[in-house]
Amino acid sequence: MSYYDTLIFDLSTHARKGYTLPKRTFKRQALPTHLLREDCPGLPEVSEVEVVRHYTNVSMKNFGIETGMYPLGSCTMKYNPKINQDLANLPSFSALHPYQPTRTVQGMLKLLDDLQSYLSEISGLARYTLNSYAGAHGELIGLMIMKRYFESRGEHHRVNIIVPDAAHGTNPASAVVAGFKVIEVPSEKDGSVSVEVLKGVVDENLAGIMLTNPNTLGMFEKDILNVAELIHDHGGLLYYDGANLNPILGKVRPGDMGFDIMHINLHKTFSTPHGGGGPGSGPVGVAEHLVPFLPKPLIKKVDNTYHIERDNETTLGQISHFYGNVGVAMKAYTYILSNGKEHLPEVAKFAVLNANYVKESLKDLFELPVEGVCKHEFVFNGLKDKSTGVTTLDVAKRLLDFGVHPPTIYFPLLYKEALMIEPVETESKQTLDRFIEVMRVIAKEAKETPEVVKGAPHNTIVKRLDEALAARQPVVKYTDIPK
Amino acid sequence: MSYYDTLIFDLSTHARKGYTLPKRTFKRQALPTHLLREDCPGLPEVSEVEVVRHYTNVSMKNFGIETGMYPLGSCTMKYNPKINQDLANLPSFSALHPYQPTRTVQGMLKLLDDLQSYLSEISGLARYTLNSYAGAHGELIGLMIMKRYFESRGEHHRVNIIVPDAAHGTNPASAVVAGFKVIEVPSEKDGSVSVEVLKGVVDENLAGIMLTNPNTLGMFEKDILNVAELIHDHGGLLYYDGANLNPILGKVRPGDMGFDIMHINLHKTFSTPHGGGGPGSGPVGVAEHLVPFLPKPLIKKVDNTYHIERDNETTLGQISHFYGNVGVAMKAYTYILSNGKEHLPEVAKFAVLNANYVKESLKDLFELPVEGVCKHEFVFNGLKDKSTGVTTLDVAKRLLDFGVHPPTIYFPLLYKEALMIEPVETESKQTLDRFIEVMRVIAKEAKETPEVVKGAPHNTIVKRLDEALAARQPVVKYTDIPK
Amino acid sequence: MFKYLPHTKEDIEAMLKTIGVDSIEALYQDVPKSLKHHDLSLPSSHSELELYEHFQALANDIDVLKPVIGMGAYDHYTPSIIRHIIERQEFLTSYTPYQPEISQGTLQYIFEFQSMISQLTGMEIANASLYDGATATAEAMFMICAIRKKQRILVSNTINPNIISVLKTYAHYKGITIDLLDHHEGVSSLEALKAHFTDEHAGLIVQSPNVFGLIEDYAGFKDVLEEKQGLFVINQDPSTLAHLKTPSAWGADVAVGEAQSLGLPLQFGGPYIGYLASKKAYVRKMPGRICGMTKDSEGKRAFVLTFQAREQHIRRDKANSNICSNQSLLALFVTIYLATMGKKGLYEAAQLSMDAAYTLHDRLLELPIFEPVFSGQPFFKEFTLKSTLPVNMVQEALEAHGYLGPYDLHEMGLGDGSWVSFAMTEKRTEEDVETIIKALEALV
Amino acid sequence: MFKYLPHTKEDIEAMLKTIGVDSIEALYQDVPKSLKHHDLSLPSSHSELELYEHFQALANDIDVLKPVIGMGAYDHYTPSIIRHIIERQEFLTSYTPYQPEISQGTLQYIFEFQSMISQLTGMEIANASLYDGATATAEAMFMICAIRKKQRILVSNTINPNIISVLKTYAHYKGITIDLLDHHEGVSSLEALKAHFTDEHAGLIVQSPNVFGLIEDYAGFKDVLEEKQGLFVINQDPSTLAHLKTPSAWGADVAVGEAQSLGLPLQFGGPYIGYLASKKAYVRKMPGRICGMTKDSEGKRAFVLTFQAREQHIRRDKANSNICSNQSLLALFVTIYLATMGKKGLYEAAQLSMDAAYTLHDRLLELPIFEPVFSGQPFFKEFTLKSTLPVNMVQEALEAHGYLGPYDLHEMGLGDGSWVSFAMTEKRTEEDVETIIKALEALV
Ligand SMILES: Cc1ncc(COP(=O)(O)O)c(C=O)c1O
Ligand SMILES: Cc1ncc(COP(=O)(O)O)c(C=O)c1O
Repeated sequence: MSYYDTLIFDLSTHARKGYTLPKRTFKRQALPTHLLREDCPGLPEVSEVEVVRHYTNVSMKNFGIETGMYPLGSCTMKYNPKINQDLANLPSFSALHPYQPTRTVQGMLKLLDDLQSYLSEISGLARYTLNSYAGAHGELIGLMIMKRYFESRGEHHRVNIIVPDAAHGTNPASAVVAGFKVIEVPSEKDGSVSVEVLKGVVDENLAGIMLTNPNTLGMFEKDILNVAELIHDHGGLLYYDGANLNPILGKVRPGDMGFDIMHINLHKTFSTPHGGGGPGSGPVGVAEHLVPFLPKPLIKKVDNTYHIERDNETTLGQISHFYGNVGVAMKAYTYILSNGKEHLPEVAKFAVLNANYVKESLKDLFELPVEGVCKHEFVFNGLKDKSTGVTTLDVAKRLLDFGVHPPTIYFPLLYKEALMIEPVETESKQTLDRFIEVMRVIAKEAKETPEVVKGAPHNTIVKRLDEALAARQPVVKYTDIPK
Repeated sequence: MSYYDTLIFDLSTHARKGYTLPKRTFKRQALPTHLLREDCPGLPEVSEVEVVRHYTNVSMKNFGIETGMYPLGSCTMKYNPKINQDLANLPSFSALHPYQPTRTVQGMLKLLDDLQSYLSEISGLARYTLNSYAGAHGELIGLMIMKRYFESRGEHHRVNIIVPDAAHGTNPASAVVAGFKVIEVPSEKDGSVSVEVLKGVVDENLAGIMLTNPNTLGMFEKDILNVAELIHDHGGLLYYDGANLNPILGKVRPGDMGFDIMHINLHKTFSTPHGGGGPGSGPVGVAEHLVPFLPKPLIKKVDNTYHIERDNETTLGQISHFYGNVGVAMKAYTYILSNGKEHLPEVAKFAVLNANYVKESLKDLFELPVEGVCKHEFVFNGLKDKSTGVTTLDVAKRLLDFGVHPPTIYFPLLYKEALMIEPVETESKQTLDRFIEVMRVIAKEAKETPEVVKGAPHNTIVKRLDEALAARQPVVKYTDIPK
Repeated sequence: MFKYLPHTKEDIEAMLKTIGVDSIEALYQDVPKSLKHHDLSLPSSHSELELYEHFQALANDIDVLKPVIGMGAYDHYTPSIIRHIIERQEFLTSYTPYQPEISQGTLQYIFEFQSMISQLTGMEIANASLYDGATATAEAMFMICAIRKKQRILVSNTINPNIISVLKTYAHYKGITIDLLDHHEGVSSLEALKAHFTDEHAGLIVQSPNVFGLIEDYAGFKDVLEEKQGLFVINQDPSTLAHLKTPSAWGADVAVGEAQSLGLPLQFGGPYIGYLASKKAYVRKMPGRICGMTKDSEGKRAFVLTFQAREQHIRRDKANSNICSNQSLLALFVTIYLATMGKKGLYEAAQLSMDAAYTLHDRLLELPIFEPVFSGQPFFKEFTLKSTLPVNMVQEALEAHGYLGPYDLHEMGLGDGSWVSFAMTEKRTEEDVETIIKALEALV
Repeated sequence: MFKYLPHTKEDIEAMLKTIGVDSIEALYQDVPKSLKHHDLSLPSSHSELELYEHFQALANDIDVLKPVIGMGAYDHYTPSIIRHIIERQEFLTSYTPYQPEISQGTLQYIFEFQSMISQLTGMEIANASLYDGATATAEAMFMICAIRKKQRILVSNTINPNIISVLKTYAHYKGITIDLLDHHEGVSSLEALKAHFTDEHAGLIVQSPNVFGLIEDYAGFKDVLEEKQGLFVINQDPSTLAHLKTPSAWGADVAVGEAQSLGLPLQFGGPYIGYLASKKAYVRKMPGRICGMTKDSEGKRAFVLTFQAREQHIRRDKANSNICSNQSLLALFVTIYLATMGKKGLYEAAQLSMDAAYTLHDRLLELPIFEPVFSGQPFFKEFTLKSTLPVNMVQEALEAHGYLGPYDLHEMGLGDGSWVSFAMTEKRTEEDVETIIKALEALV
């Protein structure tokens, strides 16, 4: 069918209406003219069917998890159960104003408090706040907690945060935004941090380290207990980036590994949808000694009643207007209850099984920099046969032609042709087998008809985009479009 | 992207599960084995994500009203408001068992009774039943009412139902199923019935006539009052097929035209969705003297309380297990309240405006058998230029390539190359202009590159189908598929 | 301007100009003046907010009760995913798949639906759905009468009286005569069949589980029927078909029924969905749509409506059925339900319903209020008892606790005024049973 | 077997064989034994039915009140179509548009969102959304500090204290100093600005309508700021922007705010959505994602994320913002809201809110309970009064009738304990006003 290339503004016609509002008999109020805008905002004027048809056609230009496999490394694109949505939409919860007296919202608070406890149990940390809106926000809050902690001890000189070079970009960015200095350390070939390297950078200015385990290459950091000891011995704290929590649910707990602070991406591990890039939710958990520094307001249970503590002496401060993305938290809560203690550990196991299966099935054709069992994801350094000139970008674009969402590419920065595959546990062997088959076909094409791969995608509604043009001649809104 | 050609059975894998059920402690009951099936039904075993992904991909092979224009003549494919759906899904209504005591469901009964009254007001008939499931079901019930009426008068000999040859196939079929004899009369060139022709077939055996007005060609039957007089003078009744009600809402009423019985297709005129071919709803309305014969059970208001009358002496009998498609009726009710008395007449006016606009914009290229203003739809007899060999089927298939749903084709049977266009009022002038443009392009192609049109569709996921093969080698279920 | 009507003043003017008239009114010039109607006496246009307020007001006059009855409408569990899928506009807003190239979605699920109904019933071919179980049974009656070219049938009086009532209506106008077959201890009786089935009958129609909830045993029925060339129609609740012997195994020629029990919301009685399946030999007498597999011009597998010129070209005055629109979206609903539940889930849900029903049954009989009615055949999820207290007293006791039940069978002309019917599903809990028993204990 | 986990025994065996290990446990061989955790102490797996029962139990402990307060969360009307569209899986389940060829849907709505926010604020460029209005304001603070390379800003104390609180937190850790600007009669004062804005300040942040609901007048502000090269940040409720002078018209360099008022459900405080728009000159200092138009290799128009290596390649330790996931689905929500309401509907909804608020305001002042707090600037849909009765008495009177309000401003440290805030929206009716007045009359 034909390519839908219409903007909502293109459909706008003077005086058309898409809404209805009640007729009220209130007296009409007029404001002083000097406070009023003189023009009219150029919003579209369209009928209801035009809005619906437009966004339906726009949606058809997107690929979702229910379209097909979505093995985007580091993003845990698992199936998002519909029941999560249905329960979060229940009017008893969705119609609540954040300032209802706590007396009238005990059921809501119980849910949130229980979720906090479940996250504690899962991660081995003492207490959680749900106020954080996403993973990166969680990192920021976690780092603020660190800072507040050192402030409380008068250790204002502790400003160094160690971040491995393989880490996600948000890690160093969060550290900077929290006012720390980033000490980047090189990762080992398997993405791990070496205790030896760390020894070289820990000093009296050490504030802490940001890690994820399994690490960015999907490998479990075997030395984690030694790392924790080293950092703690030097008075520092360990921050755990929870993006990789999925493969260790019910298997190992960051708290037990020695981490002091972590965030969890509810939109990843706990299946609340990603929504095209948000809303997420990034609850932050801390070990017992850091509980006093959690941000305000804080949901708390005292004597079987739930309260919202709006302030305290030691809190790091406020980092969100209300209590975070409550609607998202409800979905994660539903997911935890759906799986229960029986199936959450299976989530981890099957995520790991799937990743290792795909890795072993493709490593003859794709370059695997690190041998050995991985956890939920792994990284290829592009095609093994580099002679074809076919890059990771080409492979990714060619996957589009087969209806598969490409893995994450060119991350981590450790490998030039990084291709990061996270198959997730909700994919069946059959789906994995089809992915493997497609990858093998592409590897074969790279040898035999490289131009097919380099010219990909061929079957998508748009072909490769000129990204440079977008930055060179910025067109960022409708009225920027040259007529 | 690649063509999705998987059946749910293809995905089935032994022991996979897509459901959860509660654990209960009830004692497990065993039935005697001679009552039990020995095999296991071959239902698919799939995980939840497989079900969701499968049917999502299956849905993508369909064209809906929100995909694009859907000018399917006689079907009134107007926009289906979402609010209809939301209100019908409200648990207070959707969770009701049909045998709840009427005392506990006064709100539900009030809604249904009010809907019945609104339909009366709109159509000029005394009373409605909502028990009928669709248009054809309404026809059947309407004809049973006729028969019951004649029975009550001892006129058992009245078995003739006059049906114009232009009528929808369900009209004669319903008459036969209700035990009548069909007298088919030829239509005039403009689809109307001539009083002269009718005079030749009305005799003492006359039971009634089935008409629609505007007629199947979209033309208003100007002579309707004379027809009604003729039929009534001969002791017969007039049945109105409500499929064409949309263009006369608030303008003319079938009751005022002399019709005694009619059905309304709620799924057409009143915007409840068509659902891929149902559920519809075909409420039947009758003039005062036929009220006693309405089917049971009947919702009734007596002294401000709503009752369900489950039986009476004169009823034609029961024709549905409960009270019809209540969920569908709720959507029509919502639609009537949304439009209100202000906008319902506009619905008609704009439906007529749209049809005439498209007709006038295309009649230079397509053969218009009947000049003059039409109502909500009209029929072309294929392309004007018959020399190209391009048929109506070809035009329809070529429309698919442009992302437009084709009009109804080869109906009515009056014209060999019938192309029946009903643009509906929810389409904007812009959308109509695009349709007109596409139709003109196709007419041009028919002249210049007829093979392109004859070979259409070119851009659809499947091409023209071998319909004969399906009947010759019937494969009607999964296990019929040759391995 | 109204949100569903995109016509602006400028649009209207331009369109009228093209048409060559100067007002929309002129497009109604062919309507006799005397007929023109003015001013509908209807409510004013309601905004969405006002609609919500209005429905809230209606809802205030409704008490939703938890059903512990069935009588043709069962409160089964609906998997959450179904509503999300069937509300995709591609399914929800499309119509009958007249243009198969852009309707493969609808056609494919019809094919899957037919396949699943065939699996459940054991029959060779199923159609794309009918209005409800009662009208489906009437269609089956027409079908066997047409096949056998006879105008008389035998109908078991253990069938739900509403279905019999619909059968009678359809039969009456079509000139078919219905004879009723008496039951023995609540189930259709082979002896009675032998005694009453004649050459004049096109066939027999029965229901299992029947109106009393009892599972019928059709051993020997087929032999009796075959002797007189009678056709066998079994109406069966499909939710029982993971457990019970199939219509095909009992020798049915046509299997029909109401598929509401496959997770459809109660919705005050509709939309529900009738199914009909039969032997392939009878395909040309089958009512409704049938989807078949074929190939496109490039050899790809694809689906089409097949076998009959239905729809606008329906067999007109030679028709044996007039159905056009059916319950397609509900066929999709049922298809997704059966895919989600699978063979195991369907079995489990029915088992849980049965377990709950037997538990309630046994607990009720422990009370001095209830006595058994029939002895012999087991029931499935619905059962009939005799109440020694006035039925409305029992009903009111349960209603006070938010339950709907038991059903007074006398309202359908069954029994002596003391017969009541209960039904349970997998949605009813141990707690429900306890509450009900306690509520009733208070009566004694 | 569990419904979200498709692995069968056979699958697992085959996969383990390919991997070359003999148990899944072996895939955890690299995890130190001492770390392995056993048995999560969590609830058992809940079936969907049990989840519904559980949520029903929670809901029984909730009373939903009709808000007649705002304080950053407004009970506006949501057009019905929005939920249906945003729940299409193509939108709901996809992630950040890293692969633009199959993400044109997301990219296009971001482009439309940016365009609409630009139209509302009058600014040249808007981003793809931020977490909420408060953090967006903090991001704006970082932005102007980075542009001016200064570590001090002036913040009006008429801004909602929660936003100030968030600003303080962000500022503190980043080493930025915040000075507060005092108000005059409830609005930011030009005189005070003149007196307190110095060369050291990167800029000024204000809010309109402010915490008291008052519309601020920024005449002269820009001149004062420009003299000291101060940048001007205005936080404004976008639902007021069909009426009120735009941030751009007041001379803002950055416009930010919370867009929850554009129809988002209250949802106990989130998810909401922050917006941020600025002059094009500052684009490289803007936080968050920006979508731009470009062409594909065949010249077709298409959209991409542009301007910055964000995401995994985010500017790492040179970053001025760390945001990655934002509130994309809510940006879609707002885009559909604004498309549905259009310029006229947005105006009307705000006007109805304002009309209801002024009516309530005037009626309340007729009671002997309330007195005005400020004189001068008009309010929009939210207003502040002084209560002569204890605030909790007033609140309880309304709660008894199902209303939430008024808000006790003292809880945010504002006023002397007698200041209360009310807010109205187009959802509140004449009947609501009457009920509230009657409830309060009963107190006097
Ligand atoms: C390893 C890692 N850390 C942090 C983040 C940031 O999380 P969010 O996008 O929720 O802010 C991501 C998300 O992509 C990630 O993959
Ligand atoms: C003119 C006419 N009459 C009757 C019908 C039958 O209505 P239904 O499909 O609702 O049974 C139709 C539907 O296509 C129709 O167009």
